[in-house]
Amino acid sequence: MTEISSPLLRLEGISLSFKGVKAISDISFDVARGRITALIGPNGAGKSSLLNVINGVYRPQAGRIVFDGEVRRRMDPHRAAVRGIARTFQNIALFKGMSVLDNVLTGRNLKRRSSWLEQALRIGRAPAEDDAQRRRAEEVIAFLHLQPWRHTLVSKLPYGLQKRVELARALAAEPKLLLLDEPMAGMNAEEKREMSRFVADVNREFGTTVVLIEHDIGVVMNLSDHVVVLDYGRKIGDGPPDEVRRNPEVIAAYLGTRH
Amino acid sequence: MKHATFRRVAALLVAGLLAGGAHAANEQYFPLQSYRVGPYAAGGTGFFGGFIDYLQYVNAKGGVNGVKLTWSECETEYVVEKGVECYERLKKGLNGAPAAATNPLSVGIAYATLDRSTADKLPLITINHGRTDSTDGSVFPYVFPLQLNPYSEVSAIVNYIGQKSGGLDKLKGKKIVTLYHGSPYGKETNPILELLAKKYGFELTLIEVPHPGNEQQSQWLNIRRIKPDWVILRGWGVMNPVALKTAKKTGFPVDHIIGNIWSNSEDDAAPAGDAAKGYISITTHPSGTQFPVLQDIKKTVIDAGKGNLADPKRFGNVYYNLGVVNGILNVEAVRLAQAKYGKKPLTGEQVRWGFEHLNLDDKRLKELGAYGLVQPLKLSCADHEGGGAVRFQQWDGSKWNVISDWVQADRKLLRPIIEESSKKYAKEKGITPRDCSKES
Amino acid sequence: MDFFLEVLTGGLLAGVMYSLVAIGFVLIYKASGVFNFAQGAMVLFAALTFVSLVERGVPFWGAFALTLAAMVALALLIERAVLRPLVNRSPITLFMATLGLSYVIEGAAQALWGAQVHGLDLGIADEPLELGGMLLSQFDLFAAGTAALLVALLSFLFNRTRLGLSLRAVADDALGALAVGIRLPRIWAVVWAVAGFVGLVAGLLWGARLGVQFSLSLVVLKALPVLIIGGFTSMTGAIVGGLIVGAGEKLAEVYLGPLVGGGIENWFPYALALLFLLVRPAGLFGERAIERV
Amino acid sequence: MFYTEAGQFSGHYRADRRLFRLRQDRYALYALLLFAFAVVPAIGSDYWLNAILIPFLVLSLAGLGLNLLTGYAGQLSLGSAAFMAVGAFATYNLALRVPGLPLLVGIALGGVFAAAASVLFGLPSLRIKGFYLLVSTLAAQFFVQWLFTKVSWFSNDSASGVITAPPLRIAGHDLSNPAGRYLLTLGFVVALTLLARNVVKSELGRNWMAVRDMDTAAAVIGIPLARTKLLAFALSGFILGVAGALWAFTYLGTVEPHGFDLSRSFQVLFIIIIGGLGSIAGNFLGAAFIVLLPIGLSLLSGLLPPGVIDAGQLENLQKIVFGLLIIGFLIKEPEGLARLWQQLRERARVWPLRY
Repeated sequence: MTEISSPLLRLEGISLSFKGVKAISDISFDVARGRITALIGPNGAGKSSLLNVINGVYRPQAGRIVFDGEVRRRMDPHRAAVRGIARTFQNIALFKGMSVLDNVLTGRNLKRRSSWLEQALRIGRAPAEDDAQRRRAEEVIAFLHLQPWRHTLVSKLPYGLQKRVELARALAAEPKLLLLDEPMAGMNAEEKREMSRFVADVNREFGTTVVLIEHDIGVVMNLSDHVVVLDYGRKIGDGPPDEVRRNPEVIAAYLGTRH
Repeated sequence: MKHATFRRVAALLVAGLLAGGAHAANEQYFPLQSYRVGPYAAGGTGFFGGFIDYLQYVNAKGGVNGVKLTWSECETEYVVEKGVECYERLKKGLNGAPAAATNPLSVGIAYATLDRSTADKLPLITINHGRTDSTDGSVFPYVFPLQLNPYSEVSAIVNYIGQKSGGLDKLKGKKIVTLYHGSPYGKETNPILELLAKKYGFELTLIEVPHPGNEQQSQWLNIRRIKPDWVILRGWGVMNPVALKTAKKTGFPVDHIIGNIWSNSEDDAAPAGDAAKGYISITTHPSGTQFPVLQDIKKTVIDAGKGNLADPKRFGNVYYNLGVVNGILNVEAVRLAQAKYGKKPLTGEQVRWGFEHLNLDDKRLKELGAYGLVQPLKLSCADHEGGGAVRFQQWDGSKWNVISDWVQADRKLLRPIIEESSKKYAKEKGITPRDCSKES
Repeated sequence: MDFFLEVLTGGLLAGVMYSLVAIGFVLIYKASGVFNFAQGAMVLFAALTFVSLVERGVPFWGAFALTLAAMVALALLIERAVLRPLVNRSPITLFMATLGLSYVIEGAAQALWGAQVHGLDLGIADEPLELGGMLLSQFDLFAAGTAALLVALLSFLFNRTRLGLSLRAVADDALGALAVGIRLPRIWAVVWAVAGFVGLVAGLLWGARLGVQFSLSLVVLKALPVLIIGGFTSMTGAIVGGLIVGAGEKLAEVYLGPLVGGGIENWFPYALALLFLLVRPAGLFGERAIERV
Repeated sequence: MFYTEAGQFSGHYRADRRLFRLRQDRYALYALLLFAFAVVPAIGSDYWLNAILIPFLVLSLAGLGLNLLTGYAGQLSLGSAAFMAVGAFATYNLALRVPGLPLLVGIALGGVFAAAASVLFGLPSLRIKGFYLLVSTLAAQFFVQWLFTKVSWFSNDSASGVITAPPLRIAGHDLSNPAGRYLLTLGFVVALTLLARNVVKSELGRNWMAVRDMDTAAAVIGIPLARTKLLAFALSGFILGVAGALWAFTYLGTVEPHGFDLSRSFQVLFIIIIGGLGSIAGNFLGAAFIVLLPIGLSLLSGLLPPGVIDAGQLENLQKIVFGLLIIGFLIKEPEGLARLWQQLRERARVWPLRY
């Protein structure tokens, strides 16, 4: 946390529309290093679209993104991953035909150095690297208490655990920036508490910067250092939780009318 | 109970797979790699129907010198690997009855079993088709493209066109289009046609129809533009009726289309309906039921309710009669070999001798009741084809009528080409050709 | 120039024949999201049943009605035995199931009616029609007319009837349609039956053109590039795609063929379709869903 | 209780990656290989070797090739036979035109050519998905067949377009007898199966499955889609190419382009559907099924009194049975015979307990 002064991520004037329909208009904000930033707002406010812009799934029509000192207009998902952005999805996007361990290992694919042929023939750098990869994957699995399900097919797991596996897969990449799209949606209070603790632990132990979307305002206020509020694709609030909570526009648009 | 039955079936299956079995009596066996379904089923049912009916007829007359003929079928669907499986399964004979010869009636299967036949010493009969250079028996001792190989076929057609034009010298400047099936089979005769075109000075255009040939608009529009005197149709399956229909559609006179040996059956012409009226094709044997041997088959087999055809209306059609002709040639070879090796079931090697010494003259054909149905045929060590003559027939809308006498191929011209090719094959495969002057 | 026009019209008319098969595809894909490879087998089944009935002395319309009944029965059976158990499975799975289905139908058709080639005469003379130095096939014109009539009929069915309304609702959003009380299985059965009817018409026309036989089921391979070009969900696309493929392959065979040795009609439509795809990944008239994550 | 697992724990990650984790499975495999390599050639009859075992092995290999592409990487293909044809014709021409080229190298290079062709026709997969990709693979199917028929150079200008096997000779040993051809085939099949098994367990295999299961998510976690897909096409093409060469030269001895037509592609697809998509063992089960079912059916009908069922009807029946089985498997057991086999093994592991 040496360069705490410069933000890890800065969005400048991002606008995005689908077939003429505006999803995001002219949004700018900073995400500070090592902090947890929450994106909140009603359904359709453009939160998920914004995450998709950040890691390059969608291409904004206007604006620019500064990530870790690098300025860019647009990004493709692969480059985003290479630069250290990992994420989870609103509707779980695990690889259903694979085990928990394999899913977590896919998250480490960028850390590979040996070629596929070395791996297939089990020669050269491959065997040692296989062990190292496995060790790191096991660490992540242990960190998120997923050991009992290591060899279970993810499609056979309950919803809450699947969410956790997705987090594990993202963590396995050792990202600088972790984007979490509603990590606690559909969970009961107990599960939410557990997941909040995991997110907080990740942030504290690895120093990972987190941007998350969440509807449960209680969770948001407890967990995040910084809150950005969107409504109809516009930013209507931006600041520490306590400040945002008092912002009248936010109260009117969001807190007043709970979705 | 259920288990016991299951086990019995399984045991039988295993026994079947391992082949062998009890020793059988005085029987000669014909393994039949037949095809009764799939795109070429029409040919298979006719051919194998005729073949089986003839074998039944011979048995009804007491077999060949008392040796009964027996057979079993194995469906190939005209698919090469199924044919190979059938070959391997059936080659050992049935219940101790030794196999006489295989008759796959499929170019692909013939090619795939060619080496195997030679290794297993089992004659491979490819009547009217097969590998042209296997005519040279010195290199291919076990392969017999009886009656007509592909080269002879086109040569005979060109000779016929020459006759029609008033002499081969009149061919000069004539335009001939060959419409061929887009497969090795279709292409095989192209070099010979080019050779003949150079020799006689006619203008040849080769046009390909892609498999299976159910769209030929562009080809026939091209033909219309060329305005040829004759079109030679080297078709296969559905390509034939479609060619005739499209010819009519584009205004080309159907009676100037000459079909080859695989475009000459009722099933090639009839589906085209009216469009086929006047269509000419070659045949190595006429269709019809008037021949004594067919009348006998009708009496002893068909009328006894034992006929192999599902549809009795097909009795006497082109494919059926080809099956009968093939039966006659196979049985005659066995008969001939028995004269040399004794009146008992023979090995494939012995039957091969019989094929190589086949000599069917008019007299013998009359005895067989097949005069006019089978062409005179004389085989030898060097010549495994024998005949090389065809007749021409014309479709009148419901049946074929023979419109010419036997037209002979220019076999002298073709022989050096065949030998060149067989020599090349012998070299590739490391075969030392037999010296035919020393064969008896 | 005349020759060019002749080839072009010949190609367009042949293209209409491809469209006929493609329309059956589109119907089924629209309503049930199934890429029905068995459409070709259905064409074969219909034609073979019809011609076998006629050969057994059943009059034309009687045979038509009986065959139609058989096609409807087949559709009901398919819905019950194949589609219903596979509901909610991936499109690839459904496609592979129709591959299996095509085997079943082909086998059954031949087991029932035998494998011989049958001639089929619809009573339309095929004397070429001379039009300003250009030869036109009467039969092809008739086929084109029939196709036009069929499309008109189907659009009426789709746009003007209650049934059509529910069909479109299902096509747009199967779940939503379910929610408003449209019974999916019934719709599927109806659509497959209609596709069976289209198959029957295609079978009669193709059968009259080629003779009724096994290779009829191969027309599906001609319909595939048509669909790709036109898009899986558009009837208009099926027609336009058919015309493009028909004209394209004939012109290519005549003008491009001689350069490479001819016989290119088997793969040319696919190459053409590929070209279209690289420009428009969902076909000319297809809808492309925005991917949501 | 031979399936005792007691005491068999993996002490190292490396041990966990082994071919089979359990000792019994490993020993069974060694026994099977020993049997296949040493016993079968000695006791197998011509018929078993020529007509059942060799085609079974070659089809298993072809299934394996397609399974990597379709079962693991999720790219549907109807052009398998085209790549088999490329392998066969390339091997033939290499043997013909490069004097002194060892047979094994020739077959492997045939596979390389097939891999190149496969990548070429796989390129559109970078832009198009699902059914639309069928077009590209079907284009390959028809184009390759046309090319080999049309350009007679590929068949050394033989009039019939049929190519015949080069001399089957390795280091002076003649392998043209049934047992030799069987061993040659078996060698390739075992080697490539081990390779494929390692690949699917490696990073690349996981990437394939990730692309198959959800390609957007795969891209987001940094899996290079284009490279991953094209490698699937390449490996699949390589294996199919080798299978094609073996089909042509150790099984049939001769082949023409028509021998690799669309129905062959379907056959290979059916093997993996019946055997199990995304399973290595499934290819062998599926191929065994496809090879044995027709033979079994026809032998069974031979047991019936003649005339009850004719050969033609039997073939139709077989078609219907195949079709029904495919539909049945897709409905009841989408993971195919491999899954059934696995269930059987699970039973054995806990035997005599029920769970």
